[in-house]
Amino acid sequence: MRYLPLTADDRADMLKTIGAKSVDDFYADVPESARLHGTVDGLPNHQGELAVERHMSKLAAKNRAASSGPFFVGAGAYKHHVPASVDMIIQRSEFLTTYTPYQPEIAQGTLQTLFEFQTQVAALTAMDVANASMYDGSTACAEAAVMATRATRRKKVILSGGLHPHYAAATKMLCEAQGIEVVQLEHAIDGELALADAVDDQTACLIGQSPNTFGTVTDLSPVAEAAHGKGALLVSVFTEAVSLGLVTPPGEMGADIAVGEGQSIGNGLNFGGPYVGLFACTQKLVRQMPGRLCGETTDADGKRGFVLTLSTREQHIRRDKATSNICTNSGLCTLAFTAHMTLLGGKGLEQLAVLNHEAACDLADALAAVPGVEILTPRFFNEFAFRTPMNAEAVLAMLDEAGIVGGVRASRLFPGDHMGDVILCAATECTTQEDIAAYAAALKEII
Amino acid sequence: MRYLPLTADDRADMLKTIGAKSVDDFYADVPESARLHGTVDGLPNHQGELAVERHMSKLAAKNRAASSGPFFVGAGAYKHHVPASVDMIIQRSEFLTTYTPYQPEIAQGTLQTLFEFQTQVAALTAMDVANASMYDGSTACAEAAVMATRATRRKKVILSGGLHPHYAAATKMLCEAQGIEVVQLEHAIDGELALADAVDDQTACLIGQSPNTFGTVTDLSPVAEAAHGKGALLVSVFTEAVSLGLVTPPGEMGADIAVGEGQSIGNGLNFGGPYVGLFACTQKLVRQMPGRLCGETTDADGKRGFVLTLSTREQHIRRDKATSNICTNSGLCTLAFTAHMTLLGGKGLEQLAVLNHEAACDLADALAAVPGVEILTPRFFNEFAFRTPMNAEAVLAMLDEAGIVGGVRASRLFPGDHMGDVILCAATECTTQEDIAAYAAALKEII
Amino acid sequence: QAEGLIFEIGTPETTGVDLPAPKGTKNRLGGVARKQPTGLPGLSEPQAVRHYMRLSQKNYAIDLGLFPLGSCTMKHNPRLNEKIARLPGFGDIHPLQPQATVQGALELIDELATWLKTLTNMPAVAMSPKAGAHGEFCGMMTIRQALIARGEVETRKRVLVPESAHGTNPATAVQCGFIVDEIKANKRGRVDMEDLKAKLEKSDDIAGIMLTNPNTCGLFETDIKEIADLIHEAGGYFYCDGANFNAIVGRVRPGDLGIDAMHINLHKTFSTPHGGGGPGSGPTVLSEALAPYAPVPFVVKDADGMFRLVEDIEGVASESFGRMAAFHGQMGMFVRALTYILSHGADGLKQASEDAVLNANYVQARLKSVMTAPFDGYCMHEALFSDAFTAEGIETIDIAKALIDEGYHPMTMYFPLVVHGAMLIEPTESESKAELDRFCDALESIARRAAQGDEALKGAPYLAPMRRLDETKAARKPVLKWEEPVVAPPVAAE
Amino acid sequence: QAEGLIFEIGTPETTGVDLPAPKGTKNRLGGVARKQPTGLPGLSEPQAVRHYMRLSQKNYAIDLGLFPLGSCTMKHNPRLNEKIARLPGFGDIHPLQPQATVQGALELIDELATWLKTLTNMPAVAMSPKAGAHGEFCGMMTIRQALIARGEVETRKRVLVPESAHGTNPATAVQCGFIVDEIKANKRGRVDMEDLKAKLEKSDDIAGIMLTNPNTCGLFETDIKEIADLIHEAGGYFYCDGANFNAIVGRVRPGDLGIDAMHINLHKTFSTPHGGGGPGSGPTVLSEALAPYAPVPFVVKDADGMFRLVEDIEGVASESFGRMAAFHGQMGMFVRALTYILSHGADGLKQASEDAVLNANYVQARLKSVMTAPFDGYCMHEALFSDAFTAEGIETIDIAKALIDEGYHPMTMYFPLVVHGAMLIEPTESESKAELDRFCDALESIARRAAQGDEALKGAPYLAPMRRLDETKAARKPVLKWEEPVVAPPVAAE
Repeated sequence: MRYLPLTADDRADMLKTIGAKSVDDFYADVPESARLHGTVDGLPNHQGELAVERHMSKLAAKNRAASSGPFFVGAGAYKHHVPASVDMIIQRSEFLTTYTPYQPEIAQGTLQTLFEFQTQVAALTAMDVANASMYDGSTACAEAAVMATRATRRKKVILSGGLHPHYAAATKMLCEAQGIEVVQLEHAIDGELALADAVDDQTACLIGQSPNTFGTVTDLSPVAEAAHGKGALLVSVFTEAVSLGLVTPPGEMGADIAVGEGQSIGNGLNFGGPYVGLFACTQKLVRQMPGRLCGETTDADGKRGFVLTLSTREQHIRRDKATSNICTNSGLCTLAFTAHMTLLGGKGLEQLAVLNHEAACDLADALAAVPGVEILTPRFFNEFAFRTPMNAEAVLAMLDEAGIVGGVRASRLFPGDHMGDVILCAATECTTQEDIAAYAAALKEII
Repeated sequence: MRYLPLTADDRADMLKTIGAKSVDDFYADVPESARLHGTVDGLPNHQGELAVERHMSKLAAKNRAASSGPFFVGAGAYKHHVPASVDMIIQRSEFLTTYTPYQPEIAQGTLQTLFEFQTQVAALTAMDVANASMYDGSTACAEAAVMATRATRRKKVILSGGLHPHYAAATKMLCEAQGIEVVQLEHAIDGELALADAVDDQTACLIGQSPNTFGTVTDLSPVAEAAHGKGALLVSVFTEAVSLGLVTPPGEMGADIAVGEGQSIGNGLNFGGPYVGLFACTQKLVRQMPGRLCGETTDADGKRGFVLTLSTREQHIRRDKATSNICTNSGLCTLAFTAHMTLLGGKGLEQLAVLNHEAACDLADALAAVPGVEILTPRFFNEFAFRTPMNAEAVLAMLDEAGIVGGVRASRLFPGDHMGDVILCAATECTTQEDIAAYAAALKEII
Repeated sequence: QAEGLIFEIGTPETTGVDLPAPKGTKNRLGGVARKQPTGLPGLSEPQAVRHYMRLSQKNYAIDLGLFPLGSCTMKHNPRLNEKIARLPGFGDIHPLQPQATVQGALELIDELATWLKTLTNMPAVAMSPKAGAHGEFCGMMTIRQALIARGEVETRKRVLVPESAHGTNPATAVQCGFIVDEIKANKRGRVDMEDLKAKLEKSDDIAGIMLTNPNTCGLFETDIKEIADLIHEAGGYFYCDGANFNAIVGRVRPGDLGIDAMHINLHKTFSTPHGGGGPGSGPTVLSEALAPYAPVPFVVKDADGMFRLVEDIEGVASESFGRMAAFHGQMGMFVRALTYILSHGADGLKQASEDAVLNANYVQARLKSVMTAPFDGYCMHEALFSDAFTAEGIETIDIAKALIDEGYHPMTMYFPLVVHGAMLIEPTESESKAELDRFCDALESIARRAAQGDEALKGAPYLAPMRRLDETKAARKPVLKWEEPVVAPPVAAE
Repeated sequence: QAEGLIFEIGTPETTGVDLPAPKGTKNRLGGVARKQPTGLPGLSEPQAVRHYMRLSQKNYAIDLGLFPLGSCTMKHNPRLNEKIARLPGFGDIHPLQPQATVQGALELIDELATWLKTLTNMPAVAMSPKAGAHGEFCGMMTIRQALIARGEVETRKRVLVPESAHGTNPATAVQCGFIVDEIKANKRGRVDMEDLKAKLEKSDDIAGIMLTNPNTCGLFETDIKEIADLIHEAGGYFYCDGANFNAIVGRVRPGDLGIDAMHINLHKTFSTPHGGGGPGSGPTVLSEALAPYAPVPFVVKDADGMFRLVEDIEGVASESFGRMAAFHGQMGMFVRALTYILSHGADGLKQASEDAVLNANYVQARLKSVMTAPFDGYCMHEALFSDAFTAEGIETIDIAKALIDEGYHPMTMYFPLVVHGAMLIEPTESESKAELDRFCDALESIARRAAQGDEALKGAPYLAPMRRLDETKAARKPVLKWEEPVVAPPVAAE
């Protein structure tokens, strides 16, 4: 067994030192009826790398990789190119196989990258401070809602009609468990500003998204104003972090809390996880924040160093009075994000965002030219919704046969919302002109 | 340009410090007629990772990977499974991006692994000492021939009929340039012992191979005896390092020099390179050895450490009196070899060798059962030659169409030797029973 | 050597990526465009690689040595798992691709679920929780949903939590709207059954219990079946914190102990890398009683052999408590965990548990004469010591920091809370006897110094990349991001 | 901390791989079976990973800092190149697969060959040499073969080699059966033309010249075209050592200088990783005069667009001097080098050369006031200093070892031989100005101490994983492998 260093001799020697007859002695406290004799049923015994790799490769081969052909799925996760050095950095033993930096003297590598990450996220979102990441965008959104109720001592949260439905569901679930009322506004392609009308003086926060699930970009400043007018907070959500290079960021719109998904920068698609939730807020709210925070300090010699800080908010100190039960961040995904962002730099991100936008514009033009297609999203960054004259699921299945992964049917995300003929699609820097032409041609063929 | 850290400002500042107007000043010594203005023709300007990766991936996709189906090619390079941790170890920055350990105080990592490698190679070959590797097996063979002429002060080298023809060619080329006579015995599947008859008192060395190119394993002890009887040396060659776990090693046959290809342990196929030449000899010959040697010593504090040693044999000291002009070893491939060998251990290698042998026995049985097939190799480890009733090239092409890479036609390696109907094929631990069945079935279909 | 921050090294003009030039298309943002550039610096690739490599050298890691953090299960991370997770068929697929194009991914989730159910002897598992605490949350939400179904969610609010529990347990209970009622530990480090029974005298407000087993003292709860019976009799549910599952995999199946829900930390027991603080993954196994309330999504296999995601609260999922997060769980961790499980197999998983427990008992045996073992008898996979043996003025933290100078990561400090100055050592099965002996020798020598009151311990570490850091200063006026230093204006000439 | 040898850590029973059990087939070795087991130890995977990780920490590397080894071109190794080389279509193909199944590999070799020819303006390139010295060998063998074709191989034996040449040059010449005749350097660090002309007075025995350009003093040979003309007039060939090609790529094409053969170190100029001493790759470009004698194999493109390997000395290869090694060259390095070339492009390669030269001149400018620059004027991509500035008793090696304590790899020491106590510094284009400034500050301070005769320098390094190692001891009675320590027999009781 290649992963177990003890030899039979070692085991015998150690039992002798301990004074036990066999390892069975250590399990004496287990009720007799619960002792498993032999090994568990069904699971085969240990196998070598070659056998395991064959099995797993067969499973992998049954999936169509995004890079293997024209690919246009977005809606909360995006196919971007990640530089090879990022993967090399996150595979570095000292980053990959270490723990939460609770012993800062031997964890400055992790801590300094977290401090750099926090600074980057704050700058990208144009917010005062950011934490060291959450599980993903959706759980960050849910935590933001709860944080807003703590900060305002109010118990009502209002969700826009363009908020990603998975984010809305996660938020509802967390809130309702805690007795927080959640109001979901009607799903709408261009309805973020409706939040402004919905706010009342019971409202803890309004949660709007830009670009939203339909790709629509919206200046949420009027929503922020309306919220602040009623003593409520604005939570501004994004699922496409690359958009921050080009689109008005939360901080410029007056958001109090900005949350979003960081997958697009540094992280692969991974079928939905692990991803990395970005969480930022105004200075005033910092002590209400959930999640880990890394702060600057000095060591006994006066040298600059970094530590996890404000942990009195956290559950290992506060237990039932913690701001959240979360005790991991998305460490390695955070490192991937910050490493990729460091390679990009501000200028690089801006250029990347422009390339994404241009690809989406080209895609929209090409699809709009297909008779019967109607582009529904009025203002977009790198994704948009369009209507087809046929059932979207059927269209996607036929595109699939043509080797094209054409997007997500809106009815998968918004079942029962009469969006059976709507497709959400995205383009990125990975989208080529050939991909776009192939999509348009296939669509023309189909409808 | 992502690989160049200097900014435009830096460049201007630095020119100022230097006192130069532009970089053109530095090239003032270049004859005017040889100065290139603009950039070279034809080569496009710099491209991002995504574009380069696309281009290279297209080229890669035009090749059939050995893992993608039944695969039976051997004849000097072998498809084995390499543990994932080996590739992780050789990608470690401190191993991958360092230089020859000329500064031992900051290169003990490389040096200690070389010392461990040398010990492993000596044990595997059952020889007294081994060097820190050569380019590959064929160049090791050529260097061994020349070394034998130095040691014996004789000028004639005799090659067996089973020696890999590329090894023979490389040896001939190096020897002839130095005025050393090379005698090539007739190609023969089971003719290694003919070396014993060929030796005379002008002979510097006999070069035999086991397993040889046709897969035949031979106890070369009689050849060693005959050589020593005439004052000549035996150079014992292998191309399949895994065989050393099961087959009589050079040292047990009385070889004076053992050389071989180490690719099979730790290294991928890589279309023929980089590989790693193994080179070992008796204690008596150590100062005649080419290539780098790592030796044990102590530092100023008396601690055990390692250094490159006996460098007075080498060209950077000896210049035109060096034992060889070689000044690199195959460092990273050496590390891959030693890491894989460390994971295997002696027992693991032995078991791996048995699995290889059993796979080859199964393959031989399955092919022998195909009417018209004649197995030609009398004693083998993991590869053998067989005769088909048809032209081998045609058979391989038809197998290829059936998705099977069936081996190497002997006529590719021995053109003009009337082996048009002979195929050399190999099986390893990667060969499954299904692969073997598919091969036999397809062959039955074809012939 | 100090490594500067990227903001000090890089410039906003620099980039380490090369992108094609934009075409200059007129934008369709409708004016919703960023006004202020981010101002973030970039680094060229050589600079970036060096920055991260240098920073990495300031970290300790399992790959470098023993990492005996109790309750964290810092075991070896096989590299095969990393390789497999990077196959394009796993790493490069989108969670919302048509399901026909990701059948292998769905099959993988189903296969991993099968083995988790097999190893725990539980009938159901929720795969989507993103970490241990998220798994706890999942478990407690299913209990809440079951109480809703029973019409008792407003009355059954009380959740019993032993004082030795992980801090996340009470936090989770509160997050689910429950009230926490602490129960005491007895002198053997287990649940005090008298206290438990007293707490259950009034039983109509009992929602359940959250118990860690093996518990945070590294001990198996001897009375666990009786506890399960008592809770069930009281009308409550039994949540088991599975953080310490590594001690018993293949030897004990939690389903045989009467539990209703238990999360499994894939990043502990099944060795997905901790990555400096995540990502984790916390699938939660459920009993028949709780299975109907599991969160969406989950994978089902249809009659035609196709795998399908149930994503909405309808049909088979109509009793589900909802959705915990976007998409379908930590696929990257699933791939690694399944690779780990298949590599170890039934025999290997059992052997790993036994070796983990053997290693912990060996450490306990080697050190109990110089340190204070608060409870008698064998431990499970972690050895607990208190600071009773230290001289006045020497604390647990001093021993921990002194270990750094010996080349080791410290053990878990001051947890569990039931023991004064706790030191919780979990060596895991990944350590050889030689490695353990070196560690014990080092800790033994530190313990002797601690007993003698060696003041030098208070200054440790001396040999680490940094000396002790001032955490109070960090918290007093938090500096949470880099800011451009304010350059003092030049003093005007008089 | 010392890391034990695997022979001290492992046991022969341990293995870090799991293999299926053999079936027990009767062997067909015909008795040719190993008698003595190897006795080699194995390590479990966790032990092995830790062993190599710990050892790695004793190495310095480019990824950690400046590596200014003159003539070695230790530049950044892009990670994209590593990724591409591991694509199964490159890493997992066999050299003897049917050529129809490796068309992409052959096309890649052809494409790389095209760009090497383009960058050098040479009509042919031999791709198979496995390293720089192998490339030299290739070049000199083509010259030998050309002389054979001219019937002059027995008479033209003399090869001129400047005293500043790399040691491999004379070694190579001798290995090809030539006799070495050394030519001097002039006061400007270039070939002494008077000496050259004198050596060419008798010209009928001249086979050629081996010249490095830019030369090993880091200088461009001003008279290179005249040298080429003189050699050609004498009936010889011009071999150029291309080790320093990095200074001029994209600015000067060696083919425009009159050379006949030049090897290119892919591991220097085109950044395939040095890997602690290889593998390298040394494709050798050839002039029209030498092209027919190139070694087999080589790739040709047939009329139908298929790529084909010419593997034997026949047909188009009938004048070839033969085969240098098994198979077709260092494919793994070809993949990386082509990726590098395409990533940089025409503009990037030129900029890289210019930055490399700029960086070297900056180092020269910053340090020439405290160290001795033996030659006037600008340098190419490496800055050369002599030890003239040091106080009595302080040697080049002391300065080099002191650099280690400052966190840097030393420069090349005592080479080239034309300068006393040479220090050859090649920063490459991969360094930022800030990094260079730090390096120059450190070296400046050491230089001042050396000038003042600071004896402490002789003990350096103090802060490295080891102190100075005793190389004499190592060579005197070489210990080249680990041997089981002899245990002293117990002393018999009296």
